[in-house]
Amino acid sequence: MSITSSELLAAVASRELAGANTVFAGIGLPTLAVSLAQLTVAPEVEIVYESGVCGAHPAQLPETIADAVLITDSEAVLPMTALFGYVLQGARIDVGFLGAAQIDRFGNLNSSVIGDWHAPKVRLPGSGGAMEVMANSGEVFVVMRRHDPRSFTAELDFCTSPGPDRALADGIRPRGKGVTRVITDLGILARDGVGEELRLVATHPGVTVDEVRAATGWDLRVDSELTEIAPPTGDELRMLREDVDPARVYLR
Amino acid sequence: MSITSSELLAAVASRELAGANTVFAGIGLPTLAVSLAQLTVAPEVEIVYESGVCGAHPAQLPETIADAVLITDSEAVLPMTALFGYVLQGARIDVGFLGAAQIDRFGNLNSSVIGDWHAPKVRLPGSGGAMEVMANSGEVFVVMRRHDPRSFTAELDFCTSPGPDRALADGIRPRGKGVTRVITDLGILARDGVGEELRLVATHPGVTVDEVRAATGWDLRVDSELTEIAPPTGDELRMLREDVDPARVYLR
Amino acid sequence: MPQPDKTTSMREAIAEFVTDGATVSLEGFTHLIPTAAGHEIIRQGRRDLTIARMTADVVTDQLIAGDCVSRLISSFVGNSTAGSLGELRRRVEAGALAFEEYSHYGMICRYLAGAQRLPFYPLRSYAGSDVPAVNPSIRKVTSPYPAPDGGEEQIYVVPPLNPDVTIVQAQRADRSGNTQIWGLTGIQAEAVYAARKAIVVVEEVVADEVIRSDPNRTVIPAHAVDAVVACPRGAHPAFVQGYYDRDGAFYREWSQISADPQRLRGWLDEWVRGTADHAAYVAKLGEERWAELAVGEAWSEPVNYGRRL
Amino acid sequence: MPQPDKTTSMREAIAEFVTDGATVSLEGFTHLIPTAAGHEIIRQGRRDLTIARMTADVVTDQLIAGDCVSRLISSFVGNSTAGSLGELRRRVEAGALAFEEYSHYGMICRYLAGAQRLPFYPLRSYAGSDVPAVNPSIRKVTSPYPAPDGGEEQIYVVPPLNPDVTIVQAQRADRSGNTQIWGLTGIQAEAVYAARKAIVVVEEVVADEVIRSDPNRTVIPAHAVDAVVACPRGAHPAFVQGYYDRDGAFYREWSQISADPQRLRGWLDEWVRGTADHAAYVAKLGEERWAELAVGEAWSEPVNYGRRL
Repeated sequence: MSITSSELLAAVASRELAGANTVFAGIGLPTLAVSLAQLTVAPEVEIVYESGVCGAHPAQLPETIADAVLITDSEAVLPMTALFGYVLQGARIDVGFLGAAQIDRFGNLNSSVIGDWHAPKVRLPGSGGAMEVMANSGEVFVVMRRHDPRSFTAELDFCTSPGPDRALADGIRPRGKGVTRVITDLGILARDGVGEELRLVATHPGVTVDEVRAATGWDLRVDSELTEIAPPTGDELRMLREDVDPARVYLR
Repeated sequence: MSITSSELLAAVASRELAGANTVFAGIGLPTLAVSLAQLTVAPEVEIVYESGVCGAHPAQLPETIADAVLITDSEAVLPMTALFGYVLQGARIDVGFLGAAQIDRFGNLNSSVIGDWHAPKVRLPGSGGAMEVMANSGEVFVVMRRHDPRSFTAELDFCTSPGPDRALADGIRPRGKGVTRVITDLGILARDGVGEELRLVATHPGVTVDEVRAATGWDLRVDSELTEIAPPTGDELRMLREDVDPARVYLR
Repeated sequence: MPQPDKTTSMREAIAEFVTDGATVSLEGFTHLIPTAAGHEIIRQGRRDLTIARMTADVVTDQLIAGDCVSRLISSFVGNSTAGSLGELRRRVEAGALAFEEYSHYGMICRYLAGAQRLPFYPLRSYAGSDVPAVNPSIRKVTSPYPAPDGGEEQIYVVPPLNPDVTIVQAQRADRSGNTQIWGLTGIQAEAVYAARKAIVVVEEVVADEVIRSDPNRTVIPAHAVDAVVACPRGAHPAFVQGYYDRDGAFYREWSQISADPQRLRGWLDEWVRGTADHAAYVAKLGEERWAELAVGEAWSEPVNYGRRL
Repeated sequence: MPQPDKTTSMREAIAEFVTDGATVSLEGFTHLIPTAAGHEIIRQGRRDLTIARMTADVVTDQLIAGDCVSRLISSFVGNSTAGSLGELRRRVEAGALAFEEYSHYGMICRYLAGAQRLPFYPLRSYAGSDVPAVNPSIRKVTSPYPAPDGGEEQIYVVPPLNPDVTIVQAQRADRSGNTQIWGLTGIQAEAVYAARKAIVVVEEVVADEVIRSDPNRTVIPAHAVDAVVACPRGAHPAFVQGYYDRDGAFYREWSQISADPQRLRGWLDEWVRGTADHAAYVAKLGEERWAELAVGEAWSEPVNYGRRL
């Protein structure tokens, strides 16, 4: 079986979770990555879901972050005030996973509108808890299936979820580093924290730097120690396919 | 059997509860009064306890506001954040019952210290939730067994739980009327709200106005329509003795 | 202490408590969405409502398409993971629906401020976001305490949200409104306490003894509830933990239905305006569909509350 | 996903997490008071602690008499309804114990701010009270929204409380710290989340399946807990819902014991320093006394969490 894009992204993302204790993740690629990390680099890492579920032991693969199968047999279901107030804002999350319609060079995210907010070309869902995940996690990983200049943009149409640089410019000291990893079908962009731009630090085998730069809407910097991403190992693939998502709900 | 002071005070206090829906009450005289009111003037009145218990159906008479018998068979046990935040501060309480070591002419209360706070002659328990009951109830009833000038004082040694007049002087708009009834072994003092002093509105049979004024540490005003309090009726006594507190735990 | 009986029909509850122009909070996070109540609002033709709902999803789209809504207060406007809300998007993109945008915690804090009668509630969101620029209700306060670095600290705040009426769905309640929820409890208690009036829609009205056997399970106490409506399967297509599962197919279908204004209107005419009440809607879905949504058993271990001997 | 095993002995938990000079929160409102943990702190001779406790009662008096405490943060300093705390009163009246006075909701809001990492928490208490004059931590903020009358609105705020360690008592937990409480749940969850470290002392460590059969009962999740200590009857003289009743006689006796400094010292030497651990204290109380505190049964009705078929 050839390696799917989901398998690739999940395997690569999972390796970045070494050392994390608590991860805030949505359903899909992020949960695949965390589940694989639990079997490999981070055996004790715990997923906390936006619905308030902690320590889920689902009998079936969940379809949403609030799926009934996540609740039954879980260790705790927190009230929403506790989840957002004590867990997220209380700085209990090491790594948050987010997606977005647009990302800029500092890892600021837009999930609200394409076009002008007051007369949008496309009205998107908005923040949900994304703003809180960005403001309160130790760091944020972004997984973007499609790496193109419309999504990786020099200027966001609207900033829904700001990273720490924008927070500081607004006079408020942020907790975390903001986006530190962006994992795409072309490679990995990274930054270490406040004041830094995203740099290309790794590419998938066969992807050139020029391809990534052409797919990025700003003048993308390239790390001096650019590496090639090791493709998913046999073990990683086996665990993803046999243990994590045997029904291939998200590995499609 | 002669009428005890507790029976007298409970019966008198119960009559004042006509029209109330939710009462915040401690164990002892206040609960006796509310229980009697449920049998007489306010059949649907509900007691909310500081412990968060709502709709208690205790199999035995409780000894504290947090007694295990209040919890078993109750309708709801609220988290403390909900009890103080949503119920009390949320203005869901019509009548709160409070006691105090000292009360002044505007119904401000001291339950913190006798003497100077920094080097107290007597350190008392402090506010507990009294400050919140005062600030957030529609009105407050105070039941004081002993009516004497040390407790009914022209100047509090310390104001723990301020009424609305002091709140306004502090630049903050109060919710409720503060203390509207003070029920003692001599009679009833009353005020209707902001800006008013407590007036003597009723005396127990055989008690003179001069006796009450002598027992009060300030120049007590007397209402123009001073009445005599009707002693507990036979029905009230029977219900108190047979239904509310048959073991005479609090009617002693 | 006779408990007041607050049970009533959905029709009467909506007629009494949801008036034209009212601010109506409908909460329930994926779980326990008060769909049946939303449908009854459409049937009764309410107009000019302000709807407050963290996750504005299918029922919100239906209320908007039913011409009930002039203003929306929300933190997520999407059809769960299944696609888009056609009518909501069309109207917002056309400037035909006023939209107050928040983040989830912003909404939660508005309910917290509302329930606690606070003038504002502080939160560590919005710093550097464009949302405050399009939502002037989101403001800043300077802390009266020094920041960790000794300097001045600022924080964003949101104002209280005090709906005219909050409607929530729950598993069960007694006749006086003591309401028990398990699984995701969401923001329902806060939304109820923040409101002037509250309607609780339940799968079952149960005997007092059931509620009183487990008072910690009561998320909303009777004193905060004005009407109790028994409405089995009232959350469809959302799920009710232990009662029925989420109708994923419906959510996916909704992206298609709502994409086409005419098809959407037809759907409302057939399924909402064309059904007399929620029982008729449930029957119209058919037992086969309900059988697919049936769930098995996973019972909680009882706990001992104890009794004085 | 192997769950980390955090079970340890009381001795080790106190030795590791309660250090001289630390700020220690001990919460539990009448119910579930962490008495056994307090006794172990006395046994280990900790000094210069700041104790945070809403209702500073018998265990606080004992800690003060044990010379463990230099500062107290509290909203009620009294022996429940049974009288006075002799040592606490003596020291406060002599100026020998620093005391930060709050109201109950002031304490709750300090924990709420601490748990939520907020610079302050607003509340509608303290207006016109003398407490802010003796507690400069209680300050005012001006709301950025107009008051109902259109004018400016001010409100008091309290600062966050972030204990170095919070210790709470509970009915049961699994080995990784998922902690279930029923009956009065108090402010325990907030006090734990506000703290840098948390010790949970439980009547029973139970199998994972027990906890997972009822996840809504988990008041404190494992990720917030650093140590789990099994310590049956650890709340005496307080009660544990469903396990044992309040020892009212002990509370009444305490007013006598603590009134006399010498008698109090003798009590500590005999009952705390003279017992090796809480099991010895429990044994010393004797089975007759425990039989008086035994409770009967009142089981909750189970609820169905459901299972996908």
